[in-house]
Amino acid sequence: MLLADASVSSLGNTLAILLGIACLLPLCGFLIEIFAGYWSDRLSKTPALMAVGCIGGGFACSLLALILWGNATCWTALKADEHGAAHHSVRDDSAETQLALADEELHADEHSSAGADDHHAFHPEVEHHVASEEGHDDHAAEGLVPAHAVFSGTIYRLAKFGNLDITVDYYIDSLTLVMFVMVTFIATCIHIFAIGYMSEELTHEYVDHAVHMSDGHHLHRPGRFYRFFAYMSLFCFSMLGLVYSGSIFLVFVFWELVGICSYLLIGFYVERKSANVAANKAFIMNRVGDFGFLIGLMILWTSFGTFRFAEEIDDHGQAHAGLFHMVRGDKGLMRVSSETGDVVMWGEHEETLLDENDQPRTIPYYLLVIAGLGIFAGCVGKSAQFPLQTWLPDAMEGPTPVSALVHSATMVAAGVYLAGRFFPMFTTDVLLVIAYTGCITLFVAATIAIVATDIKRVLAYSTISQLGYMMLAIGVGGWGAGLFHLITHAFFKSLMFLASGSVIFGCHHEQEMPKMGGLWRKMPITALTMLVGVIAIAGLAIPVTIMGARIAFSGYHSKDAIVATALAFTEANSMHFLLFLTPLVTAGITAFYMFRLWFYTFAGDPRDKHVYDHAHETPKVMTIPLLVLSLFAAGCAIGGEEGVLYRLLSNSEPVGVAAGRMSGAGGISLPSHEAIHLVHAQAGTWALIVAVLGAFLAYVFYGARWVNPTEVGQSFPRLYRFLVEKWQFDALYDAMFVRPVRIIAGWFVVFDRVVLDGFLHAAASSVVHISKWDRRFDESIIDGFVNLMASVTFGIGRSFKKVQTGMLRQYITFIALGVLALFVLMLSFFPN
Amino acid sequence: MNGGQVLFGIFALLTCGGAVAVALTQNVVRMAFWLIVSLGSASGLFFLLNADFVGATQLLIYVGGTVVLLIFGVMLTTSGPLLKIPSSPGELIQSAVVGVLFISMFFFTVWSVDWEHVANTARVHDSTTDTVALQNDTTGRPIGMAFLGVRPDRDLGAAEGQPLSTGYFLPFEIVSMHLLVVLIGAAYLARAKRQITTAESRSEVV
Amino acid sequence: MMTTLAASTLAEFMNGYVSPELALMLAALFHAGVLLLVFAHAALIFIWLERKVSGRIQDRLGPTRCGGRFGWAQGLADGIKLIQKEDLIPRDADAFLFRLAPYLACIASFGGFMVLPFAADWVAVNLDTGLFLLFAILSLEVLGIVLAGYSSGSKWSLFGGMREAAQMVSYEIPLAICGLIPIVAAGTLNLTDVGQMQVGHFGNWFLFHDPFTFFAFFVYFTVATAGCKRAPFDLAEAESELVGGFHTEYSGMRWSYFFMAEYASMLLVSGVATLLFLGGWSTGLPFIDQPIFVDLKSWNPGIGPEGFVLGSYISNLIGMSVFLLKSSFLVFVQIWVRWTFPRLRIDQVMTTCLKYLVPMSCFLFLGATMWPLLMAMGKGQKTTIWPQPLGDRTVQVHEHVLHPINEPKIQIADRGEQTVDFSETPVIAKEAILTEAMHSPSEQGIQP
Amino acid sequence: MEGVDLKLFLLVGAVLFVCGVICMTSKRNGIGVLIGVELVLNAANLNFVAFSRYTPLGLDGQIMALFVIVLAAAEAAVALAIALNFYNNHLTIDVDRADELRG
Repeated sequence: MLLADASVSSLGNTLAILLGIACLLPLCGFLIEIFAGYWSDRLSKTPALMAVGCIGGGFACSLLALILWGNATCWTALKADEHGAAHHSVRDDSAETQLALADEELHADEHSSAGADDHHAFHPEVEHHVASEEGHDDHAAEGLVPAHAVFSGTIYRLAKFGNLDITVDYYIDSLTLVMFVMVTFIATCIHIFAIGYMSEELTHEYVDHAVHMSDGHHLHRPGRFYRFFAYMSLFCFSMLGLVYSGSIFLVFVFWELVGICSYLLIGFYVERKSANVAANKAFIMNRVGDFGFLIGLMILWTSFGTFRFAEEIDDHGQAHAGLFHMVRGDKGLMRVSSETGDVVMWGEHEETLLDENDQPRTIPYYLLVIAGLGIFAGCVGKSAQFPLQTWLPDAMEGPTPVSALVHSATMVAAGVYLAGRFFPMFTTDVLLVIAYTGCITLFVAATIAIVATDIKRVLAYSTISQLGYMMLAIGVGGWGAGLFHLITHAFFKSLMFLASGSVIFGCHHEQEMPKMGGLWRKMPITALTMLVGVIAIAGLAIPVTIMGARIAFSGYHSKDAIVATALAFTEANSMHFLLFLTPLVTAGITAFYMFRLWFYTFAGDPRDKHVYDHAHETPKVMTIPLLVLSLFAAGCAIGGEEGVLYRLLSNSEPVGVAAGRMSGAGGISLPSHEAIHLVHAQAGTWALIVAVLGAFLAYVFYGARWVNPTEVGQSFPRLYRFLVEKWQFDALYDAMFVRPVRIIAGWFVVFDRVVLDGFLHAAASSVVHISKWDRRFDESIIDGFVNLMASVTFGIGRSFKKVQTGMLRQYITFIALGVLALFVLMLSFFPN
Repeated sequence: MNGGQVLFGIFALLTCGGAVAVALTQNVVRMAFWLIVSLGSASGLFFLLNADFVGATQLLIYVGGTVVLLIFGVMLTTSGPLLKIPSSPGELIQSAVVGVLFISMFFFTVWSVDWEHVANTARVHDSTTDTVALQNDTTGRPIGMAFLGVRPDRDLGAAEGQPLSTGYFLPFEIVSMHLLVVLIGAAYLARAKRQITTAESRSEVV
Repeated sequence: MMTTLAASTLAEFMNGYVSPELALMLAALFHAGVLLLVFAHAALIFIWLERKVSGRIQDRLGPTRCGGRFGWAQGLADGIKLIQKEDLIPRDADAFLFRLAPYLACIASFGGFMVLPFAADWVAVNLDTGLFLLFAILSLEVLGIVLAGYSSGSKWSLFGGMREAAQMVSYEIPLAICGLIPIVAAGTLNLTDVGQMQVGHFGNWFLFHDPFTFFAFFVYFTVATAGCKRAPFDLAEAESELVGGFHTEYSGMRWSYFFMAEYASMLLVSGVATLLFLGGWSTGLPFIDQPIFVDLKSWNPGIGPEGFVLGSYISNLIGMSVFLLKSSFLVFVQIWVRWTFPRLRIDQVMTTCLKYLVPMSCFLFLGATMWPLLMAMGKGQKTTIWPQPLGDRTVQVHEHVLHPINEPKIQIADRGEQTVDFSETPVIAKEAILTEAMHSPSEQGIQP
Repeated sequence: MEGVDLKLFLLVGAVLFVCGVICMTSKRNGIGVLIGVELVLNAANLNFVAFSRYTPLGLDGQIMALFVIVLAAAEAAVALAIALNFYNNHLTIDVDRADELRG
């Protein structure tokens, strides 16, 4: 909601400028790096430093924006109840965590009498929350900014064609701020890590061992250090712009920019065929999704006449409702006309929006469903959901920092982010589709990850699976849980990717896990940080509550929230019980394959002596980002749903989610926060048990090696093959799309050769025959005539050529005499 | 006999005399000198006609520019000092005949047309204030406006509902482009080149 | 043109005694005589000044004895000597042109004074195209030089003439462009108007109008120095290479004519610089300008013939002395420069002009034209189509150009935007706009 | 200007024109021919300006004269460049020598 209050608008302007700078800095970096880098020395590390500086500056700006926002709201966002003391002295993230801890302490003291399990004590807090919201309103009257305020506006109007208004808008709420801080922070870490990882490119002659030339040599090419960082900067710019933008059209623009950046970076080693193919695959798969996106855009434009999320104030000071408001109104309710079944749009002031004929403006329900599905199709492509998930594992062809960036903060996050941002526009039918899509994806990807041996591919499948979790959460109405998981996942997944990059770098580009083992002795920091990530993603926790919170890493909290939401959803809609069971089972699988990865890589005895002997710990420039990230992977979600992060996010939650009012047609009812909290402890316990089970199994198979996993695999050969073949998706797509096209193309070839070519040949030969006759006619009659004319003209010209004396002055005399003659003629014929 | 007539007499005499001297002189530099006299006096005539902008332009471009250019040309193309290329008497007589015929034609025309009638009947449009701007010596601003496409000299006193007159914006732009092209073209044509000896030029011609 | 001769007061004075035409003629002749005196005395005084200044710069005394103190009569003595000298004409010379060339050079630099106002009311011909005509006349000087060089029949002279022609033709371009820059700010070519605009506080001087005019003044002064073929640009008479350049073969009075022309045109270009940039006859101090140039004008004690206003006469006299003082200072700077800097080579002279001064002046001209736009944008006024989005522009073009009947709004952007609907109030609106466009700046008058 | 007739200006223009034509037809020097052209153009200018003063042609006559002056300057520049080339190729400026294309 855009408030006309002066302090709000000035804060909004400040935030818009700060975030705009954070967004544009990487673009400047990109421009300088790509143009200056080409001419400069290829041995210079300057591009990397510049890129780090740009994204670091972006991080500083984002952080400043967050702090300003917090100060303006008096950190009411973090205060769940009235006893939360106002902390104005927050300086940075770590201080924030401390603050959160302090909060937790107070909290625990307050409720220690309410029982050991904190979640039961949440009941009265809901009321507190409501009460404090009223208190917020009082604060707002005193000049404070409400924490749930949305700052939106227009920066520049690109074009206006009739009603079609193409503008550069921004839309800032706490989600935007958190995304900005998260993206810039992780990107900074990854950039720093990449300085070390990409240092091999700092050369005039890089030898690419993966490319074999026709003469048997490896490819030699100039290093492309600067280009890598330029692309990375562009990537960051695109992602930040996507988060920043306030209209679905602009989102689409940055959406495509993200796509092209991932294309460039996945295909960074252009000379490798596999990289080429992977880049193309990623790009084309995304286009499939974007097709749906475009359809959604068109429907939105024709039905709503605007692309903006938030209200727009036109030149006359008149406010026009944005997309979200039109569908949901102030209370988060979608009004469906009882007669026609159409959705009636809300106006700016809770009135019904009227069209030119003073009839209520409506959109048919099915169109809204199609629009939602279309937009979600875009998210499916970008976030690698079923059935477009196959590009993501192949994207491992890019350098590892790219994978880290793609998998945590930028590319795939964009899909989930958009699904979250666009949540108010989704009807329950669409949400159900989203939930099932996420459900299928998370299970499929997790099962494939069990048998994958490439260290990066395991991580890639785990990413797909976790994205499935997020989508599932959004689909079952757990808006906060899904985005919570998005943020925590970003931290631990970037950590794990960087750690795997460290392993790969340390093992001289060996990626196959069967050749590793026992590496913890060689690279302790990497092993340790990786373990942090593994525990975080597996969702392990100690089932004891200390000071009101479980001792657990970030993944536990977020996954817990998702499973709880799913459970609450299934309790309300019992026919969709799979939506709870699948994620629960998959939680175990996740723990299993992640620990499998760790044990395979770091524990036990080395399997390949050669690799082990040459392995070494990576330099500090790579390990320090690992350590920093591991801190955040462990602690960013501290406090769970009472913690800082979740509270920040929940301020952006669409109206009505908390009360479960999103229900619409279709008989699906979404759980309210209250309902979720009722089952929270139950779900958390289930998830923990399953995860511990998974981790223990992994120890049995790979840690202690009591059971030989290969034998297990051989005893189920068909299932094993099925999983190794990635559920045969590639084969399926081949059979479904590629082969039919080829067969049809073959028919067309035959048709071309026989019918079309035959006709053309016949036509050609007949033309040749006709033209032979024509030639004779031409040569005898037409040429004869022309030659005759020519010779006549030639003769005449020959006789007249003497007139051309070449004497300039004679010509002038002739002209003068000619004029005189004309004059005389005129006089004699027209005497008057 | 008033001041205007006296001045006209002086300027007209100088103009015609200069022109005749140009026609009669054989030395090119002297021809250029007489051309200066003639053109400069012509600009005096322009001033008499209240066309001060045209007169100044005439001085600046013709006398200050073109004639200097001509003298340059003379200096660059003279093979000896004070060179003369005399014409044959026959040619002189021939051109004299043409000249006499021409001037008789002009005299005939000028005398046979009723100019008062032309001035009164050939009005382009009904406007009594048409020449207001021309009579008080301020032609610079109206000419500038006309080049920009606005015609205060025509439209100020025009009747209501009459369409606005057109200016000369497009021709002005075209002429400026034309000048640029000429500048480049002339510089290209006149750039220093290898001098061809007489023998070479002969052989090339044949 | 007849009516604009500033001699009208004198002519009116004589009106009662002779016929009006004759009175006008006599007045014109009188004024021409006055100008001739200025012209001749400029040379006389500045030659003496040159000697003194060069002497002081070279740690000498310069002329000391002639005429008593400071050698003030040195120029006069020189003149007498030159008149006495024999008037030589070489055998190879083209005698006719040789004789005429010095007069041509003199006429050119003398003619420029015709439109140069010395004070608010003291100008021989008050033309609306004043500066334009001045530059036109100034460009004629080269003809005399070239003809002199050519007709002398000497290779030194010929080279001098050629160099002079090339140099002056080239330097005319930046000269004219730099002269146009304050004209862009002023909006009129009438030099009297330009001078009147700058009366008052010295912030009114066009030198301080905007950064571009400020730099344009220095470019103009450099170019003007070169245009007068003064050192360090005096290649036409470079005595170390060409003996005496175009005047090698001249002697006596004809020789001195060239010098009179040179010093007169120095005064002329300095006067133009004073008028265009340095505030003309204004002192730059409003508390002096206001009483002298505004209040005193209407003071009429009734002395002298009818129509003669004593206050106006005194005000103009003071104005003229201020003007001449400023111009003489610039001439002094030219002399100072001559005796300070070494002479350039001919290719350097041409390079300086064509490669540096022309682009610089073009840039300054461009900047001066853009300056009001920038100022307007700085003040937040709507100026151009720039901030409009693409679609709006398309729609506007569509509406205004393709279908002008629907919305007959025409914008004339001239000194502030005025949107006038021609269809509603055709005559009055058109009158207003066109009239304003016709006479905008010259009626601003004095703004102390 | 009272007392001077339009005819007189036209006659002066006629004299200029004829002198230009005579120049063009009689001078063997290429630059002489050019000078003749200038005279002819100037005669036209004089007529234009005279008409602009004495007839309702108004400013358009003066503007035409300006265009003529500008184009004449352009013409002179190009013609002189041609003359220089001619001189470079023939070592003379005599236009009668430029008869390579005679019939």
